[in-house]
Amino acid sequence: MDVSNLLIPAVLFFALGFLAQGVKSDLKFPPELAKALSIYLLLGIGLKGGIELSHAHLGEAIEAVGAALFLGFALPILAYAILLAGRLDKLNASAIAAHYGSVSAGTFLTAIAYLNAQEITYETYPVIMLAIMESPAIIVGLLLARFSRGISAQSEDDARENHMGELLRDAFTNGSVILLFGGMLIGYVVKPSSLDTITPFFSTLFMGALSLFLLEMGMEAGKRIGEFKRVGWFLVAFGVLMPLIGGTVGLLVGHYWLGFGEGGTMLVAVLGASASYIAVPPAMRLAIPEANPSYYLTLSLGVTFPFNVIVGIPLYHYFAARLAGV
Amino acid sequence: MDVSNLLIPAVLFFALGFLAQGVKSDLKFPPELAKALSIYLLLGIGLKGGIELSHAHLGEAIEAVGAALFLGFALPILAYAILLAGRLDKLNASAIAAHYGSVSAGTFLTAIAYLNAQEITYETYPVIMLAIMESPAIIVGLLLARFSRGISAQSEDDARENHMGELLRDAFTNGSVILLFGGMLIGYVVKPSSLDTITPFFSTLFMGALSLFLLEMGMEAGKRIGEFKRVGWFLVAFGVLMPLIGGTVGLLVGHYWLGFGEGGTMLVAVLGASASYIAVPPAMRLAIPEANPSYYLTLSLGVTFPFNVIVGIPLYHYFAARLAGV
Amino acid sequence: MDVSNLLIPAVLFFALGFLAQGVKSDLKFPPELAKALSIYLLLGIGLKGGIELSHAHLGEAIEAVGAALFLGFALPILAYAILLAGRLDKLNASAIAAHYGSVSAGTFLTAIAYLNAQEITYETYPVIMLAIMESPAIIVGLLLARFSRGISAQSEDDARENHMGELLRDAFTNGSVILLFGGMLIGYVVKPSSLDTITPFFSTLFMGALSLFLLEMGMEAGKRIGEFKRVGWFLVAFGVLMPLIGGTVGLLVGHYWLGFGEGGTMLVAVLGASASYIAVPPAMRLAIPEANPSYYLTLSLGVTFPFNVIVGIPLYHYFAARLAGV
Amino acid sequence: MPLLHPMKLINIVANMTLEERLVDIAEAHATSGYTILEARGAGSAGLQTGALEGGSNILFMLIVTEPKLTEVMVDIEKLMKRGHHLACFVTDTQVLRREKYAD
Amino acid sequence: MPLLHPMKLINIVANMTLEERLVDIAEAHATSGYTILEARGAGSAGLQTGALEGGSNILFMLIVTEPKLTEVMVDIEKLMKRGHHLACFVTDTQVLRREKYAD
Amino acid sequence: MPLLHPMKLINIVANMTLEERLVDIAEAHATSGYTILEARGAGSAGLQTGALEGGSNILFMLIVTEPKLTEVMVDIEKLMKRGHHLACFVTDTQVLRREKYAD
Ligand SMILES: Nc1ncnc2c1ncn2[C@@H]1O[C@H](COP(=O)(O)O)[C@@H](O)[C@H]1O
Ligand SMILES: Nc1ncnc2c1ncn2[C@@H]1O[C@H](COP(=O)(O)O)[C@@H](O)[C@H]1O
Ligand SMILES: Nc1ncnc2c1ncn2[C@@H]1O[C@H](COP(=O)(O)O)[C@@H](O)[C@H]1O
Ligand code: NA
Ligand code: NA
Ligand code: NA
Repeated sequence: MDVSNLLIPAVLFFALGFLAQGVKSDLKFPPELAKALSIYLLLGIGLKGGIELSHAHLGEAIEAVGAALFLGFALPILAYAILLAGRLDKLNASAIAAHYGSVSAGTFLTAIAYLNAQEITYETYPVIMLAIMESPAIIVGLLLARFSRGISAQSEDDARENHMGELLRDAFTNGSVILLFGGMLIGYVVKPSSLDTITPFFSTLFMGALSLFLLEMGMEAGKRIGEFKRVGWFLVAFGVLMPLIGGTVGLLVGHYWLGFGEGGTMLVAVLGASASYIAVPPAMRLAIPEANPSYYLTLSLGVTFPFNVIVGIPLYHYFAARLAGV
Repeated sequence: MDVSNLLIPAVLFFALGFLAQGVKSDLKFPPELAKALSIYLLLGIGLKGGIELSHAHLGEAIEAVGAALFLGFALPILAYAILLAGRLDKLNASAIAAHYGSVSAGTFLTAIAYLNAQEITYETYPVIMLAIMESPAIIVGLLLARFSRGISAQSEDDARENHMGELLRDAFTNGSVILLFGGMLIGYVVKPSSLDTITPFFSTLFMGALSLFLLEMGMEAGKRIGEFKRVGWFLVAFGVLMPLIGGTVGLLVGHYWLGFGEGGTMLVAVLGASASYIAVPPAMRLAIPEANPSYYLTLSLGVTFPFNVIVGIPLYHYFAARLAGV
Repeated sequence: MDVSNLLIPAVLFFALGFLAQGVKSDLKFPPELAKALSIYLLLGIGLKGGIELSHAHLGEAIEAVGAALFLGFALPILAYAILLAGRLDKLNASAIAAHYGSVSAGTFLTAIAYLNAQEITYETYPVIMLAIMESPAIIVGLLLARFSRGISAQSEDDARENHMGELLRDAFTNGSVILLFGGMLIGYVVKPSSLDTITPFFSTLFMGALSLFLLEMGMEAGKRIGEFKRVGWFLVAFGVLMPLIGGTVGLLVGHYWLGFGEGGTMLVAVLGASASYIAVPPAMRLAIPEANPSYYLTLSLGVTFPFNVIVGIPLYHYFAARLAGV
Repeated sequence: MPLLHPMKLINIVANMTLEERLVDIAEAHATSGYTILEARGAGSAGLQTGALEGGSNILFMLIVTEPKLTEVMVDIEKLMKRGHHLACFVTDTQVLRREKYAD
Repeated sequence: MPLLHPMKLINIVANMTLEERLVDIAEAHATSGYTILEARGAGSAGLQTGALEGGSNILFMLIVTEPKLTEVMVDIEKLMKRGHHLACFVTDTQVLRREKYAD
Repeated sequence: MPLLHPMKLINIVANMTLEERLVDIAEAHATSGYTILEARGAGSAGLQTGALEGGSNILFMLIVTEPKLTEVMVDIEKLMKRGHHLACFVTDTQVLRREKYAD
């Protein structure tokens, strides 16, 4: 594990934002800029995924989708069990669990930048898996919450909130899902010469825009440190433990199930290890309003995200390389 | 008319936004992003127009400007007559008419993307015509409204609002006009080597930024469907009929008057067919406050824009090709 | 001094914004767009500076830093003396002085665009000097204000505001300083192949993004003309005089001390002549709340900025060329 | 002076995901309109910096007549009972043109 | 406690194109200042999503003394008479530092 | 109707650089939260167009009980004494769920 591998723009911009917050800089980002950048990045990943998909081998793609569904359903259940074991109440556990079954596009893209910088090749299926993994974890979260509330709670008032069809629709029409799948579809159906007209915008600029986004997310992560006391140390510890567990599951799935090499296995580990802070929080706001958003945002953004970017990525890479026998 | 021609990013992004709204996705765009993109796009068109103008043949350019003025003055009068025939009150008719005499940059650019995708060449004068057509329609709208109000209404209070000089100044210092003409002037006077420094920003990125803008406009269009009942079915029908009329006039002007080929004629048809939703609504807010903004925004953005993008463009292209004997 | 040299995008976009305001156009920029662009530009300059630094000759770099510190400390003291001579109160004088010891990135970049357009080469050290010059002037401003207030004013309430350590920390953790130095550090430590991934975003687009920013700043400058009466004609005159003095000092430092050629000497003159409107105003808001922000914003943005862009840059260039014997 | 008429101004600060629900409530009670502003802040649901959708607030403003106030409060109370985090505060106000605001 | 002084807070929600007119009104009555916030919403003029200038609102806030309230209301009423779509509501408020606000 | 409880709404319009100070004041008095909106405007400190940090306002809103109002006003008054340019106005309001707001 050579630390100098972390000297890539994505990681350094993140660290800069984090440090700026640490030294109480008055640096401020317009709130809308982060939102604009996340729309751009999700579309860009989607497009990239769609282009990859159009070159993909069908059997392998289905296999990867299967593995993504497995991770998306299994990891939140695992997370839920751990949280309950730690005596967290069921509704907060459900909401947090959903975040860990989903993925962080920022972390994933940092991992891609990390691999690119070292000129390590990787399978392209993980990009597709990323898009797939947005929804299942949300659904599991909903189901866990429904189960937690018990049937008694289903008063009439809750009709809309608890109508399963409505909730499933929400999981699939989530803004992030629309951007990722919409982008994927466009990347898939548009012929290459037409796509070329938008490549400079969505692809050539991508890594630079990601850097700016990560600078901002570094600041966001830094701001959450002040909330650690509020969420309690058990949860903070969970925010470090869970990515290690998810990463391990991801490593195993990437290597043994999907037969990926060093790069691809590491990316699957990152999918397993990372927690959503764009798509899932709004979904949980609506689906599990009883849970405290401060818990899940602090964990995914303030603990797991920086942990993965600084410690996790080189760690998963180290083990992926060992598994691959590099 | 091969529908697969519509599988270009511009159209698909628009459709994605429209559909996202249709499935009630919670996808949200920061309001300021749309405004930033429209500033960028107007400047970009202006610059492109200015560069074209510096290569243009003077006589042909003057001819095109003349045709643009004709369209800009004639179409709103036609629209006004139709609306009055449908028993709409005069002030709302004036305001709506102004929108149809002006143009939609988004629709025009989608048409350009459509032509590029099929590698159909086109005359560059329509870009200049686009800039010219912003102001005349606004002026016609003002005149129609003034005429509708009658002299009795000219109370002292209305001094500022109705002072003709003031109103004309507004038509020519409209933000969109400043961006289009300012960009045009800069594109015209700056020498190519200097322009090259800003080309990556204003030109290479252009089609990608347009896609993002159209995604957002698709959502905006989708949101207006809920207002159809409010504006009434006569107006909704007008929103489909008027582009057909304007498109036909544009086809005739492009082919017979300007002698353009397949591509150029189609673009003039699009200029005739499209209705403004960026420049004219704010102008009408100030000049004809009595009109209901819900009417003109719903028509131009919710009816005519999607109609042109999905149905109009291939239609105008089909006829332009027939006229050109292709 | 050939005026046609001013026909470059940066200057023309600025002029367009200024004129739009002059003709009372309703052109509006989303406020957040300016802030986003200034973050982008500061990071971009920082990165460029860091890359230059990694190729720089250590001795020369230290020399340039020394000169920057000299300018940053000396110019505000000079400005303060002039303002007091003009009978301005001490606290306003301190706050305004700080602005003139610091620099305007927008003016500096316009000067770079001006040199590029004429294919005049320049030393790269001024970019580093630009970053250095943000902080000293803020510190001088603080010290002058502290001195102006006298010891009597140090009530208990003022503890936080006047604690010197706190104020120095503020000067070095100022948002602009973080972006410039953070960018510089990243540009310095990241290896070129990794930097290449973000080059299209931060470097290829740079001049275009600058143009958009200057369009907006032109409007901002135009809006301040209405405040001239409020700040008084002595201060307006100071806003023209001080850049001439700072520019002269800069010319001398660039030519005699640093031994720069035509381009580099002119850039040092611009550093001396320009006044901050991004970094220093917020710093003064906190450090010298008693001063009137209307004074310093009107001067730096409404007087000195347009003066430098239109008159100053060609003027400093003329003298730099004479000094260099070109 | 043009006449001013007493009305109630309802203010709700909530996460932006709640926007559609609040608009639905306004429409269900046929108010004449509503106003929304982007907001940030902090509260029992933690820090809302505005950078991410899950951590962004809106300020939702609704001008209603006294009888409608009661109806709307019942619906807001329901949202809160379900667990939604929001701050709701009502202020007396006076409007120009009473007829603009539905009864 | 520092003294608080009764004043009137005028709130106007209107399309952003009206901004210059509202600023002119504030300046014509020599108020000590004004505050503007970007807004969205819906009303008799339809949906104002904020994405386009023609469909974007502002919330214009003006703190005035009781006598100035009357003058400003007359001007706002004129705007409305001309047909402009806007919501105007006035609230009692209390300011710190009475002297900041022009009589 | 769900019960509404009288509280005080403090509004402060100030340059955005003051945000941290205002948040510190809210936290020092253990309020249940605070709300911030981006604003523009003009006042004794000149034009605040919102384009640059030195010329951008925020509207800071704080709901407090009557006793806390006094404490907070003292702190705001201190800021003003130091020279900071800001407008502070307090409005009577009524909240849903009294228990949300710290005493
Ligand atoms: N005392 C308060 N004053 C002003 N705003 C508040 C207050 N308490 C809560 N809020 C706002 O209401 C939002 C939701 O509050 P909460 O339900 O406590 O999370 C917060 O994010 C704040 O923006
Ligand atoms: N009842 C209401 N409550 C809050 N805001 C309103 C209300 N009615 C209108 N508005 C706002 O005022 C703007 C102009 O209203 P209108 O003149 O009805 O179009 C709307 O776009 C809304 O933002
Ligand atoms: N009379 C007023 N009405 C509304 N807002 C005001 C008023 N006076 C000042 N403000 C706001 O408060 C900010 C600070 O005021 P000032 O301290 O006078 O510079 C200004 O930028 C305005 O946004
Ligand atoms: Na995960
Ligand atoms: Na037209
Ligand atoms: Na200087």
